[in-house]
Amino acid sequence: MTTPLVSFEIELVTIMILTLLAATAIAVVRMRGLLEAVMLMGIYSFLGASWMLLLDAPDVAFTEAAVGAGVSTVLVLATLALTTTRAKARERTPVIPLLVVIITGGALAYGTIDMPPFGAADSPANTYPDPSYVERAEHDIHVPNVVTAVLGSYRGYDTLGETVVIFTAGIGVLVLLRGSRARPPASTDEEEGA
Amino acid sequence: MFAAALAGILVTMGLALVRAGRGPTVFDRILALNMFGTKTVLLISVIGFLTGRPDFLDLALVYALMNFIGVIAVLKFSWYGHFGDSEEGSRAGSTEIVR
Amino acid sequence: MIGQLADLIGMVFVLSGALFAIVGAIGLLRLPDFYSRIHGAGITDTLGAGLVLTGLMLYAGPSLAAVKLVMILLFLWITGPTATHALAKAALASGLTPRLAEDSPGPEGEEVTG
Amino acid sequence: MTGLTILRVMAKTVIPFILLFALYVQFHGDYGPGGGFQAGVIFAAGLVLYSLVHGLTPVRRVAPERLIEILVAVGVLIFAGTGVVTMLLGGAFLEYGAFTPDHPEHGQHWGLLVIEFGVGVTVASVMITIFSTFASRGRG
Repeated sequence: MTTPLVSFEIELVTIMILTLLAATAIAVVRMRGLLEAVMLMGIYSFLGASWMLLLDAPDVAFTEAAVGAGVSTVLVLATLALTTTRAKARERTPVIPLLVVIITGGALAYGTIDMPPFGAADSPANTYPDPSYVERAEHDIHVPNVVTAVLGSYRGYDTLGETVVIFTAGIGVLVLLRGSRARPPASTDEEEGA
Repeated sequence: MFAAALAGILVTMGLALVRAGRGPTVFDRILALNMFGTKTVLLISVIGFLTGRPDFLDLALVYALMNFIGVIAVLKFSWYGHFGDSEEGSRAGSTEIVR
Repeated sequence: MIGQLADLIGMVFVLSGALFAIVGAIGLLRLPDFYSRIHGAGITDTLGAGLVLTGLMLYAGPSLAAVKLVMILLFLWITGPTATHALAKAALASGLTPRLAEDSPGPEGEEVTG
Repeated sequence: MTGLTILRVMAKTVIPFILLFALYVQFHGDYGPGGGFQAGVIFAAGLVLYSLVHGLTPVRRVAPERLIEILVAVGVLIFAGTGVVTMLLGGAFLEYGAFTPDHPEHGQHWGLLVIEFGVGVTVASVMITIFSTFASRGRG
């Protein structure tokens, strides 16, 4: 199998996946029942992760699969348990939001004209963060997965910041939900310590 | 040849998506979701072999696992309406499920 | 020679697995009610997935990839039927009745929508 | 999920493999795709599956809320503490090469393993915390 053939096949698969993604997105928007919408969002995550894999980003696809398809489905459902499972019907046709979306989308699409072609060797994405990192990582850090090396070592501060963000999210949920819980007459601590 | 298999799997995913969109019951949708997840596992495995990167199989395993958890979560939610402990709870009720 | 033969058989397995997946998906779409649609989903989840993954195993030969494929296959074969069984049981308990031969046929079971 | 015996038994069978796989992703992230974040999510997903099928109470027995809340902070402490240790050893903050001055690349590898472990601990405990907080509120 020659390389151009494989890339043609991959392009075809990518187009099919993107079509399915668009179809799923439209179905999610049109869904009234939120439980059904959550299920379709799970499907959307699976498709998105497959697409990221085709773009050669297995670590991102890994995260999308683990978080988007599994845990976030569970967490969104847990949120629905506290709220409602039916979306409210719209009272009037949303003309202004539609206009805003069309204008913003048009501006963004117009902006892509100036972007270099996808995967171009001289595009900023391929030149600005010094590509030698990829070569140096092999030598500096005896770690075959360059993504791990860059995230953990070259950009260690950034990753520390991200960990702190997750920490803050956890604390925020605890403060919001645990703190406002109506205390029953008996202390809740005994039940939790059991 | 792998591309033909990929196309077949993608067609399957498309048909499952149609069933997920049409329903009519919640259970039909969950069934379609489950099928979609397993087809994604196959898609990833075949893509891994097409591009010659068998590392992708780790990902396929994660997909299989997350699909199972997602299906069980949706099933439990449509059954009890919450994830708490009380088993009898505020069961969503048959009339609401078969809408 | 053996390697080429294994590749060829693997290809046949992968393609027939994809074919079974499509057959099952058509069943999922066309069969009249939820309980019969489970049959369609069952074919894709066990036979389709089994054939595709076995074909890939033959293609990979004895390697770490083959071991991972076995793990994936085992996992799918454990979780898929379990989830489907739980789903069918929950559907039955929720009051969704299977459509039987004496019931009047409706247009693809869509009449329950509401 | 009391009526679904098959589901309860199979979930119990599968969960050890999920946790084992999470550890594989955690400590194999330097060779293949994955790392602390993904491993933490998968580990938490294993416990979430158990609590979906068997209820929250047994999960609380294994992972008491107090312990999980402490672990949320411990992960970040492991990460930031690694940086402090490298500073004490004479390097810059998070310069893992300081662990083994003769072979900085080995030190880098060790440092990566330690900080990924910290990330994994924080992510897993935050996910479990969020889930159990939401689930125990939705009881009514």
